[in-house]
Amino acid sequence: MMLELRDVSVARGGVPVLDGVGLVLGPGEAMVLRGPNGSGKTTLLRAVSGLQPVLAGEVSGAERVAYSGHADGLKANLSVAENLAFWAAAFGTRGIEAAMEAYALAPLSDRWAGNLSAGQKRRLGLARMLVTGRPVWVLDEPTVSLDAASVALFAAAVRGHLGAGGAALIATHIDLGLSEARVLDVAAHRAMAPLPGSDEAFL
Amino acid sequence: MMLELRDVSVARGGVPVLDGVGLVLGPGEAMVLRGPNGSGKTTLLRAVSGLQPVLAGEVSGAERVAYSGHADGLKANLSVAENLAFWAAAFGTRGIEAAMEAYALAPLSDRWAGNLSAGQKRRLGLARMLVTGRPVWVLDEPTVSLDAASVALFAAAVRGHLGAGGAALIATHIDLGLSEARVLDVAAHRAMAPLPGSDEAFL
Amino acid sequence: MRALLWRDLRLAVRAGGGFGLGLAFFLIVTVLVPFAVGPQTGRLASIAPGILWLGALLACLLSLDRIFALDFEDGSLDLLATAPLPLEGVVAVKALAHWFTTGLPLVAAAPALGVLLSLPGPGFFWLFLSLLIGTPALSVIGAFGAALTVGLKRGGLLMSLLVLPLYVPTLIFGAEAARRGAEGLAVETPLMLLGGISAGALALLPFASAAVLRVSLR
Amino acid sequence: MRALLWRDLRLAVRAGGGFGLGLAFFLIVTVLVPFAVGPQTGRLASIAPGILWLGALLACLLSLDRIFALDFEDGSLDLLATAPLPLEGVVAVKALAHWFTTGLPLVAAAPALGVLLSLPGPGFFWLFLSLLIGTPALSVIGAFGAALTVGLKRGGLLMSLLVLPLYVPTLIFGAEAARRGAEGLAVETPLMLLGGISAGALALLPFASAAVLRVSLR
Amino acid sequence: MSLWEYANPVRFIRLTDRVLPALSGAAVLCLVVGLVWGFFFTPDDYRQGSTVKIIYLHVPAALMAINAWLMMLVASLIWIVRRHHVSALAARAAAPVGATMTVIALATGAIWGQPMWGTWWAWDPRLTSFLILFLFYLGYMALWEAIENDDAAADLTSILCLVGSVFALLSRYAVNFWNQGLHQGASLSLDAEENVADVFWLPLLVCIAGFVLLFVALVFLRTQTEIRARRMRAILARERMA
Amino acid sequence: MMPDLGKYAVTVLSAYGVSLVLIAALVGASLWRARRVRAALRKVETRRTAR
Ligand code: HEM
Ligand SMILES: Nc1ncnc2c1ncn2[C@@H]1O[C@H](COP(=O)(O)OP(=O)(O)OP(=O)(O)O)[C@@H](O)[C@H]1O
Ligand SMILES: Nc1ncnc2c1ncn2[C@@H]1O[C@H](COP(=O)(O)OP(=O)(O)OP(=O)(O)O)[C@@H](O)[C@H]1O
Ligand SMILES: [Mg+2]
Ligand SMILES: [Mg+2]
Repeated sequence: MMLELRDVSVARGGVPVLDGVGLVLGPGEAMVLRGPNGSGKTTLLRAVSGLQPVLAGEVSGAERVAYSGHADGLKANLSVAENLAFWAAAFGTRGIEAAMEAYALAPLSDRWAGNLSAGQKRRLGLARMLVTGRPVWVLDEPTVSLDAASVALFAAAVRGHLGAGGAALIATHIDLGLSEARVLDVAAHRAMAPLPGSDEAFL
Repeated sequence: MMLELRDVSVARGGVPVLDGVGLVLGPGEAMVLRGPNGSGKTTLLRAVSGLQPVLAGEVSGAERVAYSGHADGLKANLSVAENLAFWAAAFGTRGIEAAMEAYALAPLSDRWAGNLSAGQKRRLGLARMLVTGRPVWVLDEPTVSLDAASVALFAAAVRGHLGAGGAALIATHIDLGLSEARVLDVAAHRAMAPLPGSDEAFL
Repeated sequence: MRALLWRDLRLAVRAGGGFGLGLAFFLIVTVLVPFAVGPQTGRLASIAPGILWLGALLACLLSLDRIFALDFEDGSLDLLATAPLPLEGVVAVKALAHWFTTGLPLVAAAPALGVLLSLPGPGFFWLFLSLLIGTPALSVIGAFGAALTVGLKRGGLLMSLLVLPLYVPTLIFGAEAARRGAEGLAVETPLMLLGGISAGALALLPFASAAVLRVSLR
Repeated sequence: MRALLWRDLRLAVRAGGGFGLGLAFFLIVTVLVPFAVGPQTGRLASIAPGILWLGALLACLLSLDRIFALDFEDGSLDLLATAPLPLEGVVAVKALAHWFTTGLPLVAAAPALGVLLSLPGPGFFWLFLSLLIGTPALSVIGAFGAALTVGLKRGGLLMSLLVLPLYVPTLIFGAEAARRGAEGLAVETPLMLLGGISAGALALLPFASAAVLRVSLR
Repeated sequence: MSLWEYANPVRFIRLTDRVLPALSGAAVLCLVVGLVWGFFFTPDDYRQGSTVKIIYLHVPAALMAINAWLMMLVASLIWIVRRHHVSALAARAAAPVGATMTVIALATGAIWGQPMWGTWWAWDPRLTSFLILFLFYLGYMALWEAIENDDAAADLTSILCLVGSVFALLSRYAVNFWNQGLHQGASLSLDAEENVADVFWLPLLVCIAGFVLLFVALVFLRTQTEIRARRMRAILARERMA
Repeated sequence: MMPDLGKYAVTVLSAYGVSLVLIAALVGASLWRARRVRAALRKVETRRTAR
């Protein structure tokens, strides 16, 4: 078991958005989060990664998570290779060639990250996951701005990761071509009743 | 004829990216730009909107264009309604209700734009097009982060715009559900030969 | 145009009270000066007009920092440039909003801070007047600098660097007027020159700033 | 950790020369002072150590502005917080990088600028030494302020407001040491107190800053 | 029932509602008695003339300026350690009161200084450290205003309060080191020879009591307001969710 | 009735004036905001219980 959520509730801006979310991801498993805009996917993923506390319930495995959000965390003034090398060092791994390869970044390697097109930036952001060395990938709308070829690269990278015993939790609105992934619709967990939130005392 | 490009070449960061692009959009017509990441769609759209000069060729109708790029131009500290009202005032139109309606923003109207989810922000950015009153919409990957319902709202808004005699030029990687739109693949116009660019004098 | 002014004022007031912050910075710099140069009243009095002018200038400069940068980052500037507003007008309105939210409060507060630095009696009026005439120039010159550095990461400091030399004439005449006033000398000449600089900057710089903005947006 | 230091140094050097900008700001402020307070040598000499300290402090403050903000905006801070680096270490390293790129050049340049303000002969060494001891404290205190305001729009000025009062003790002891040095008096006590502040701030503030960052990222 | 029990917002409001009328009545009574006594029925000082009458405002305001910060410090600690919302909100509520007291102390001091020292302002250590305290109040309030999320704001401001207290203390010593003062020593100590004479002393005590009561009453009232505002935000947020 | 303040009349009176105005402003602002928030909360609560 790589990641487990037991009866998790999360809030954003003081408002509970999701309630009673439970899921288990074993090695080699992927799960896709679905749900309309504003339903709380981003919030859940941030909580899973330990960036924000959960209101209730438990997350185990947060320390195994590599997170990738709506923003890519790129430095406009570093080259593509430098950006990737930094994250490799920060996560204590080495070797960025495989990651550059996987997302066809080699031709861009000397370009400054700030001078990439939207989709190229995204590819670089995704390549970062490969150098973290973390077994659980948590991805928030990873394929935004990607063309079909890049989506295929992404699907291949995820498959490779799963094949190597990793796990992935992916929020998305579009089809990723990952037929083996289970689907969790967060709309079913929409928080209705007042929860023991941070402002519970005031209700 | 609302927008016409004749043999347009554009460059980004001093490097020519597209060459010999021609297109004509009449009232009620929509065109979808396709092409892999980094092929120059954003660059072309910025040139069409008059934000950057073309290297060669001619654009007519730039003054009729309302542009929406990768960034939404929202102020985090203004409410949804205030953001929209500002753009209406800047473009000299009035009445934001129709736009709020079209993108189901009414329930969010008092929220600060900074506190919206990614898809909600995008919806607000798209609603801005409706208050510009401009006949030609130039949209760069408009449906990024949108869920299926919102994509349908978007398609309906575009149809409405076309039906009212407008035109639209849309760069996208995914299917928008606009079957009537013509498609232009910019990959076919990739700039190969060195063009008479700004650094021509040095070649 | 009016909508833009309103929006900028509203943003300044809302964004964590951006409104009073220039003022607070001015206050703090003034307070720090005696800690730095020592508490002797005579010494403080002799440098008071100059330091107050310098403090006002720095407060102006810092708050100017992101006059266009925020709009650039979130894409609003692209959209404003394609809106049916003349870019010259946009620049002028943004400079005006900046003056309302920063320059004007500074002018009003300067006499009160003069007390802290033992500014001599007659100096108060002239300090006030010279700041009132000079700060609009600071805002438009600053808007020009902000336009030059829009889109550069860490543009803030670079902007300071570009703008400070441009501020020199304003500072010289403004501080000279305040100093002469404090010492009871004639102030007409520097005040008139200061007025000339303000008028000239207001009339011409918006055009330069708009041209620069167009290039930065490409 | 080392990678982070390298990255920050490299970014500082690259980003439109962020490296030299603090220095340039320092230079310009120093140059503006005579314009503001008038050119009399005696008056300038008497305020020189204080003004140089104040200038260094402001240069430090301004360049500190976006120490975390840039990383927050582009999402790096989220990623750093999930990386296997202790956040306290991240804060300390970032403050260190800031000191290398801003504090150290300021220290080196201050004596040269002393000449411009006719700093008396013995003052040079003590100015240098007091800045060398004091600027690390400025960097860590500033990092704390930057952590408090990360994620706030227009955080820059608010940060100044929060940080400047915290700078008071450092400034007083630092400027006092430099002033006494320039006047040929004993400097041991203020220098030792300054050292104490620096050491204390270095030892404790990174923990406060990391706690604050964790809250801001939520 | 332990003291922590009152940290429940509802119970806090109920309790303070009960004591507020008496408290504000006592505050007004003390203030009126003390100030009228001091202003109309005390003699002039042989050196300072009628300006001694300023002491009835100046000293209580100065004391409350410091005590308000101490109260905020304690409340911040309680928030950090026990996470009682009321204490965070009480700290927030006290800040403007403390800041106003600081301004009163500064203003009356400045007005007093004009005839006594011949200047509105001197960089005396006591005066200077008050100015710094005022800056801390400003920063603290500005930070509260700038952050939207209430809990995050409480966390950040309480850490600022802690760190700020340390630096305020440091500043106090630094300022002492930097400049010798003109200001009166503490003459409220009971043993000193040059104690303020009883004629000034008694009304001053009444005024101090009045300021303390006023402070407590205002903090109670403002904390109630903050609680209500917070409750309203919470309810509205829920409604938005539904 | 008015005590003789001598040459310091302006000083003393302005000190009292400034302080009392500041206190009044503080108390007034606190009461005003208290009343406003209380009313707003009541409105919200009645709306909530009405449903
Ligand atoms: C503007 C600035 C001033 C500030 C911030 C200030 C601050 C203070 C403070 C904090 C105290 C209470 C100290 C204590 O009780 O230990 C105090 C007391 C006092 N102040 Fe001031 N003061 C100022 C100006 C003045 C001036 C100009 C005078 C008169 C000449 C004055 C006369 C007194 C007296 C007589 C006391 C009572 C002494 C005592 O409590 O033992 N103050 N002031
Ligand atoms: N910073 C914030 N402060 C307060 N509320 C927020 C903030 N960000 C998002 N929200 C709100 O919290 C809810 C959940 O947002 P979240 O970003 O988790 O949605 P999401 O499922 O990721 O949506 P999307 O598909 O649009 O990205 C939404 O209703 C949103 O409006
Ligand atoms: N600021 C810039 N400076 C220099 N080159 C740039 C800059 N932005 C983009 N480029 C380069 O210009 C080319 C065209 O980029 P453009 O953004 O137009 O592509 P795009 O078709 O919009 O791609 P995407 O689908 O990824 O958004 C790319 O090769 C890109 O790397
Ligand atoms: Mg999301
Ligand atoms: Mg693009």
